[in-house]
Amino acid sequence: MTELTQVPLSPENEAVIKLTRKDFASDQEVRWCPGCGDYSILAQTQKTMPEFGVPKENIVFISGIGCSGRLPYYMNTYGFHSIHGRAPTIATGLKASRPELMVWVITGDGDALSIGGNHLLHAMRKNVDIKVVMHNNRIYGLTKGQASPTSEIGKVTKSSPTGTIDQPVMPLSIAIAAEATFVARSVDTHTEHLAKTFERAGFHHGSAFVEVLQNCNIFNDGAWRDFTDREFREDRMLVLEHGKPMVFGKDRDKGIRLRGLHPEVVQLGDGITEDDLLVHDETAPDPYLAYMLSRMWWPEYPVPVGVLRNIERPTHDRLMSDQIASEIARRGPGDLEKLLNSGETWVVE
Amino acid sequence: MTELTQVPLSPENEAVIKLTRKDFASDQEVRWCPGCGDYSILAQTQKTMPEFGVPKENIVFISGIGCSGRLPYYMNTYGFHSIHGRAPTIATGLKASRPELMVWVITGDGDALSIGGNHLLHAMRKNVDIKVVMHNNRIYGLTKGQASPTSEIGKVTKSSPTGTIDQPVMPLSIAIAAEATFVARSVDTHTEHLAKTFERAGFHHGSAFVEVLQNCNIFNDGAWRDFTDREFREDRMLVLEHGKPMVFGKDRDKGIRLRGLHPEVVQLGDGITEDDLLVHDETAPDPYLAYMLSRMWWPEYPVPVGVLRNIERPTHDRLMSDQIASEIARRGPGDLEKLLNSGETWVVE
Amino acid sequence: MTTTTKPHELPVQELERVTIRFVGDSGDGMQLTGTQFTRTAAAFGNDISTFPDYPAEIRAPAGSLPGVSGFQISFSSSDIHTPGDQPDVLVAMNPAALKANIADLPAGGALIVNTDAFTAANLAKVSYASSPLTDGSLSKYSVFEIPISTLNARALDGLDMTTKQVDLTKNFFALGIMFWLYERSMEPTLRWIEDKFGKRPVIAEANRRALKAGYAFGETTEIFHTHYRVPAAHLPPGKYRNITGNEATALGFVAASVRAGRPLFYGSYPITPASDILHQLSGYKNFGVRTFQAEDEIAAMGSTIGAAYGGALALTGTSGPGLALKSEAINLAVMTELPMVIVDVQRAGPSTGMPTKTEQGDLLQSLFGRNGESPIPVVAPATPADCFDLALEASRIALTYMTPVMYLSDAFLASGAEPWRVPSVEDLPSLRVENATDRATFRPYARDPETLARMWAVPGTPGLEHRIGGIEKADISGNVSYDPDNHHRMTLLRNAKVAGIANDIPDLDVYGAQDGELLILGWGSTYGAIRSAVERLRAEGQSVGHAHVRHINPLPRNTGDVLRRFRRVLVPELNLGQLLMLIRATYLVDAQGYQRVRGKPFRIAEIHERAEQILAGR
Amino acid sequence: MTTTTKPHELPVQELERVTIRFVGDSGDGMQLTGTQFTRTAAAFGNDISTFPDYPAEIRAPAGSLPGVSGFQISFSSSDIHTPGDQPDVLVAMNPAALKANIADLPAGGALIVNTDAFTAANLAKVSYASSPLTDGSLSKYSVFEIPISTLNARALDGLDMTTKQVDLTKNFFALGIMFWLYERSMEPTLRWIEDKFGKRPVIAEANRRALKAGYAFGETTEIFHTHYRVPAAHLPPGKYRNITGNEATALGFVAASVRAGRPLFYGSYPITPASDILHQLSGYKNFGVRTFQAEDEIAAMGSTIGAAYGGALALTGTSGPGLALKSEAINLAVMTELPMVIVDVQRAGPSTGMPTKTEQGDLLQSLFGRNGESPIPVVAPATPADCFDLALEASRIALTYMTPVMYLSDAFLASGAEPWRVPSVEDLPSLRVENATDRATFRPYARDPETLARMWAVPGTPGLEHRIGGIEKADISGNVSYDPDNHHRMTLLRNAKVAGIANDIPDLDVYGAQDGELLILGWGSTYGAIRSAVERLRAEGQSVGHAHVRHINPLPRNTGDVLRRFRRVLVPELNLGQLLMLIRATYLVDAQGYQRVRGKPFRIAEIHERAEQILAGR
Ligand SMILES: Cc1ncc(C[n+]2csc(CCOP(=O)(O)OP(=O)(O)O)c2C)c(N)n1
Ligand SMILES: Cc1ncc(C[n+]2csc(CCOP(=O)(O)OP(=O)(O)O)c2C)c(N)n1
Ligand code: SF4
Ligand code: SF4
Ligand SMILES: [Mg+2]
Ligand SMILES: [Mg+2]
Repeated sequence: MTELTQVPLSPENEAVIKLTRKDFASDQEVRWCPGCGDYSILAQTQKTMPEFGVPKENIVFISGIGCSGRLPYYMNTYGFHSIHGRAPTIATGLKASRPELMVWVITGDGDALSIGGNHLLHAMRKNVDIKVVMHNNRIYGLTKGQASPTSEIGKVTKSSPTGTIDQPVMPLSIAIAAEATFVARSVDTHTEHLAKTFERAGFHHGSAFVEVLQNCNIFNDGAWRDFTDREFREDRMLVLEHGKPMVFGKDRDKGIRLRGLHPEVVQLGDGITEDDLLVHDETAPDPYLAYMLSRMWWPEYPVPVGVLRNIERPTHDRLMSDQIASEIARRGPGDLEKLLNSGETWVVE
Repeated sequence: MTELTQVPLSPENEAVIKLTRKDFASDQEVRWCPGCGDYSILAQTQKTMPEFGVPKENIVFISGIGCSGRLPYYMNTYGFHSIHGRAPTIATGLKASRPELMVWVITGDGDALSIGGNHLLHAMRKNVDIKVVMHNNRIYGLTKGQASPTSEIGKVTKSSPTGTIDQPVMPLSIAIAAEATFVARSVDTHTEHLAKTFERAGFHHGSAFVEVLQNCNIFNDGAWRDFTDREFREDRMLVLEHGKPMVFGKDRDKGIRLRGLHPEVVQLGDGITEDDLLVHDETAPDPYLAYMLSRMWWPEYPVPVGVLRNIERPTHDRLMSDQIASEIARRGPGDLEKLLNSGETWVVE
Repeated sequence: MTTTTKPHELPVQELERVTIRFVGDSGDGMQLTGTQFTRTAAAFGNDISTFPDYPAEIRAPAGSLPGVSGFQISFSSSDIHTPGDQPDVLVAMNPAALKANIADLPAGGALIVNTDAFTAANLAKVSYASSPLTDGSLSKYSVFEIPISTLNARALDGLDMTTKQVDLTKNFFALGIMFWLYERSMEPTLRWIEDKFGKRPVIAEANRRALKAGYAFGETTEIFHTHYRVPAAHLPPGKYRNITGNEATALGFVAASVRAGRPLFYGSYPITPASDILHQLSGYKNFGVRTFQAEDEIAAMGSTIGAAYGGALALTGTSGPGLALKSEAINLAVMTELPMVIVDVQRAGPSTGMPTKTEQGDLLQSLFGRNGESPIPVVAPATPADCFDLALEASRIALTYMTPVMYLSDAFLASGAEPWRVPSVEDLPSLRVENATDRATFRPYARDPETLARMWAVPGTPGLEHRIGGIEKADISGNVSYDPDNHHRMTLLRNAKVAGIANDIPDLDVYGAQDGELLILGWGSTYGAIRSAVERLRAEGQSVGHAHVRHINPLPRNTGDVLRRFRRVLVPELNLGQLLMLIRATYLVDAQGYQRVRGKPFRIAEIHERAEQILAGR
Repeated sequence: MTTTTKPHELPVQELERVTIRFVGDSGDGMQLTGTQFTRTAAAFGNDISTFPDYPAEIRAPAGSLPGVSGFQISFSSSDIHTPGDQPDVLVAMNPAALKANIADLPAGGALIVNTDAFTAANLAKVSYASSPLTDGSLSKYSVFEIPISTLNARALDGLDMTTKQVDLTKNFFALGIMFWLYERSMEPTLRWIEDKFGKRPVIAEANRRALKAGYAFGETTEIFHTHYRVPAAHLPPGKYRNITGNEATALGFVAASVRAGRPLFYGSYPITPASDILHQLSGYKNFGVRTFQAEDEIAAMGSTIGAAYGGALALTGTSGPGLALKSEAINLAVMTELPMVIVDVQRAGPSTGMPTKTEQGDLLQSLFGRNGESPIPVVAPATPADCFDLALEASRIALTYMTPVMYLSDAFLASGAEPWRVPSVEDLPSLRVENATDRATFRPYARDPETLARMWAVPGTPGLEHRIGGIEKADISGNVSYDPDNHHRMTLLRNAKVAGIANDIPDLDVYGAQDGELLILGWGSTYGAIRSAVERLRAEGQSVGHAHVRHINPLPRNTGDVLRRFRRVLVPELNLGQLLMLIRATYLVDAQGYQRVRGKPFRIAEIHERAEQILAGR
């Protein structure tokens, strides 16, 4: 609770702590394709909400347009299904004027990084206290299968019959360069890890950006299969843990070692021990480690999941409120009569 | 010349090589405030143009809105003074349909990073073959002095009488995270370095992003003075040279050494030699060094100038042209009659 | 309507026009079924008009209402203009499909249902308390209950297929029934099966069997007491193909690019219902077409301006919300007077609205959705095939007058289809225009005295280096100018240039009565419904005319005269009266509107009825 | 106009109204000079109207034409409405200023020039072949040649200042001359100098000396043969302050926030001429005002929607190009029916146009610049002071009807100034509205039967959790709906809600003739010029009335009646006839337009002349 002290205890707050996942499910019929990764993301979102001890009327989900954008309809909280790419701007205005609310932004790879890229960047750098969950399926789902900014180069889609020619962006690299204070990655099918990641994001003060690798089984089935599948995910993904050396593999026998400014995969044993490995530090003031992790990718590297970066910086709404408070302290609360009569005045009898 | 083979030799091309700076000055009266850093940027731009051996009719300058946006009027080439933030999109469409042209984009810190941030990002990741020159004066000049995305936090401006509350962005970090293939920084008053930097950018294949630290003597005078002033710039700026150790200082007696993932400033001598220093590699496939340099800032570090990153990747227009060529090779040049009559047809007598 | 007798017993009824709607679950292949029937009817020589009805969701849960997918085809022995108001025959593959569509079936209409799908579970999914098949609620229709799944499964017996695979072919069983019912040959579809599944013999065989079994079922069982014949129509001779509006739009601009001798550039951001134009054009790379999927609509517009500046035939396409985003950049195109076409495939608004549904809500946005005085020519195709002609016309206006041009299609035209008589290339207009090259005479804003178009000097032209942009330009020189009189003059010039196009477009012609009681004035996709209604009214002896504007800005020169020749003017629109406002303001004619904003095209009957009321002075 | 004699010799002429224009280089402090004269005239009791004329460039080269800065003040003993068509007196500090302004000075007008600035170099800068002071080109004016720089320097002799600093005070010398010429006390300015430069005694002394020297110069020299008196005006009693439109707008919304009991949120992106509203509001943090400088106009609009959703009094402000960018997001506000105000300080378009110049080109964009049917109320202040009242009115409409409201100011109102009678807070309307709180009765799209406003349930309200968005909403429940009839109903409801506001606004009242020959109908900043012209026509005995709409959507209920009471209707606009189109379409009245698109306000004489022509049947 202390993490979210600015949330006023609402009348039924004693009840709040006892809220369960079901309390966060709305009466709306869920409308994603059977098998869509969004179901799991929704489930973990609903499961995580009670953890924050925030009354559900103080939680708001704001989405853009895309399949992912439907999520707010299914949350029994306040919800706003806005327009394509603009959810962060609405969230910013809401949070700026209602700091006590907990605001989540639900977006897709196209919504967040194509049309909405600039808004995301500015919300992050301003450390607007919103939790952004990006459903990354490397495709435009709702519009039935065009390339997205995360689609791999050469991908054949409806809009690129001969393959895309565009270098994809790394969402987490962008978030880090945008000065985000919390940056993490998880996977739709890794439910416990996903829930844990949402929880971490929710408790963070300031902008949190969570990339969820999501499967669109209709237009981009198996986009992440190569490294997320149960059978080989331990060998192809790196689960980050703060303060722990970067070990991975079914048999925990592989690790990441730094050579100069180049991370390399090493086999533990014969001479190489965990002490030789990079130790994860999500709170490092320098963003260099986080940036490095944001670019490690299968097959050259295991794909990192978990919290890459987690630092503290005053939030946008807090700074705004502080300025107002200090102005009131300095000049006294605004007096309209005085204001209207300020400046040069003269009287006509 | 080989660098720009796609430029067709125009009729008077023999003349071209003999073009001088004056050939690139238009008849328009220059209209910046006396003392503005933009004068020097214009001068170096005009001075550099002849170097490329490109006929001036094959050069296009496209700008957004801002004081910087006036530059195209003063270039005796084709020019387009477009709208706020959108110059990269116009340049992309032009370059995609006219690959043989050399296209420059002139922009400001607000034009490029505030309203235009997303377009810049996508032009870079697509490696559109345009040369972007951003006049960074850390302020909105044309609109008479509001905070820009590069304004330091706490800055008092017309729109922030009690100081801005927004964390500024590092333009070069953004460019690198946006997968730019050429990233550099220079200073309006360091004329030789500025000219050299423009030259390097012009000869690069693909997106080039050049941040020019520019002084707005009316609304943000001396924004960069602390480290760009003649008297102490050698001690406070790091001039990057490919393949050379990172040495700086009036007496070339200081350097940058890597400790783990942390760059540190060291004093050369007693035990520490140039061999201990980071060696600059602008062509490193990993962007880690470039990213690190993009974040080094006075007073903690000397401010790096020069080329941070310079890698090769096929350009957007080249890939587009190649796809068209191979489609023509595969299916033969389009036959309209055939196309209209394709699909299921039937005849009515 | 005559009745003859066929070799085998059943009587044959001859009909002028039949409308069939196939409805089922998204997974039931209704679109394919409809398309196959369409191909067959077209090849046979009927006039046809079709309209698919996709679910808004990508894949709604099986058996749910949102998951219902439909395809309506109207085929006729005479010239028709719409897919039909109501189906004569409804083929429903499951309870959801029945529930969603039954209201549209007129009393006495034929209803063919797949009884196998009417399980308790499926009925529950759409909260049918009792089965409509048994509770008498369908009594006013002639219902044909057929266990299609079972019969189909039996027909495929012995094939090495999963039950799921088998079930996927039942739509062809239903198709077979319809082929028999309307005396259609199975040949075209059998050929299609061969082409499509040739390499997968089992699947091919399964579909063949399903189709034939359905046909045989019609022939052998007693349940149909008659079957029907719709003779070939008397279409103008020529080679035909069936085409949707989006296809015709894409083809039209490729044709324009060939006839203009300029490569086509298409900068766009995906949006329903315009995306298919991007998909289509990206397949024409061997025509030198350059498609660019931008990061958003603003970038799409910017890239289009850049391509136009470079001398390409520049095109962008979007739908309402995207057009709103483009508006600032469109204004740059107006100020720089560069030629390009902006395609808006209108959908139901405001805001996200109903993305898959049709509307005519963007006319005023097209005309006025920009700051300052910003005149832009607007054209609007009237039918799917007309999209081709107007693509050429929009390109002609853009290139001749150096101006952005708005091209207003809509969701109904986009996916609606009709037969298109394929033109031969040399009959298409030439769209060649010259770039400026002469240093001596070139001035960036000097104008052609005829068209008022400024010169087009593209980068790369030696000696014509110049600067353009969004700040007001000095007349002739094109330099930046804050001179008050210059701004006034340029504002009037930009306006006069667009207004002058009126001298270069055909007069508005009137179908039916040339003067008299009532003129029905329409624009865009309402053409079919209005024309059909007017045909009906004419047949009833009413003094009614139909005029349809394809050029909306400027309007044809004779528009005022036409309006004044009639006592009353009715303007039906799928909005709240946008053309109506222009007409009233321009001609001070007391035209009245008829407005439906339901995300659906007009029904012929709606317009017919409204017109009758007006004629009756109600 | 009487002539008396003052204690010292010179005759005094009494005038009803005088218009002075101070012009010089950007660096010459003309704005300050004008403001000081304004304060003095206002304090004395004249009615005043002022308008500054800044250069488009930030700092154009000294002595260049683009660098010329001007300030015009009209002061009068009677009620005036504009800064005057033409100056009676032109004070020109350098050749550039003379060249840029002389054309506006009527023959016989007084011209005061600083001869010291007429050096060969300065003359060359603006390509004067010969000096206008010597070549006789100024013969038709009464010219007063004064070596202001020299005289001023002499007056400051002995002060420890650089020559540059000394020269910077010459504007006060000129001001001193004008004070003497118009019998004004130097007190207010001397006090101002004390306040401003108290801490820098030398500078203070310099300015005092400059001012007094100028005054003394007038008194002692022979060059002026008379001086003038403009008696105090008879303004309604009360406390006054001089205010610009942007100031009044900012104050008005702060007042609205106080009267609504809701914090003011202002989300904006800087743009000329709207930026000052952002600057001003960011200084009112102690009123709880939250200003947010967004990354662009779309984000500004989004943040405003977010703030409105949260229950604040939400406001955004921009100019034409920015409004175009906001249009898609504004539509989201229309669909979600959230209350907010969108301020558009119009400037000359299209595109970037002439950013510092005025125009009325965004009316149709405000009404129609969005996809689909998207009704929005539009209000437009008529004078700088009126900006305050309409800020409250716009807020009232937004909060009462749960709708975004467009507020159309322009560049002329924004920086134009006039005396404003300061209202007392309790006389301001209360704007309190209740948020929804009752779980039992709350339905997201249930409407107040009176206003048709939906309920406003803000996040944080227990039990009212609900979802809104841009997809069409089901009536009452607010759930997503693709139902055709629902969409039609909701479209009509949104429209009816806005149309219904007509029952809640004052009737349109007419100044002058209540019926008869000619009605001049205007909106926005043309008020002053129209009213003055009509006063003149009335004085000439013409049957002319003036009606000015401040609510443009919906229009006052009696608008049609008013229009029909006159034989002719003239609609002067700084565009190509935007209100005109609405009027003609709505009322089928053959109103005619009078259009000037010069980036400048109407001159009284222009309207007067046009009206005379019409009355003379020309
Ligand atoms: C202004 C605007 N442009 C385009 C669209 C069409 N559109 C809707 S969602 C979408 C992209 C969806 O992709 P993504 O954000 O990855 O979401 P997903 O459907 O994959 O979850 C697009 C282009 C729109 N709704 N609005
Ligand atoms: C759509 C739009 N919004 C706002 C503006 C106003 N505007 C013009 S330039 C500018 C910012 C200028 O800052 P910068 O890009 O740093 O250029 P500088 O003037 O400092 O060189 C703004 C906000 C505009 N012209 N168009
Ligand atoms: S299209 Fe893809 S992302 Fe969208 S609901 Fe279906 S499976 Fe999920
Ligand atoms: S305002 Fe600043 S940036 Fe603009 S021209 Fe003047 S000095 Fe240069
Ligand atoms: Mg996606
Ligand atoms: Mg700047």
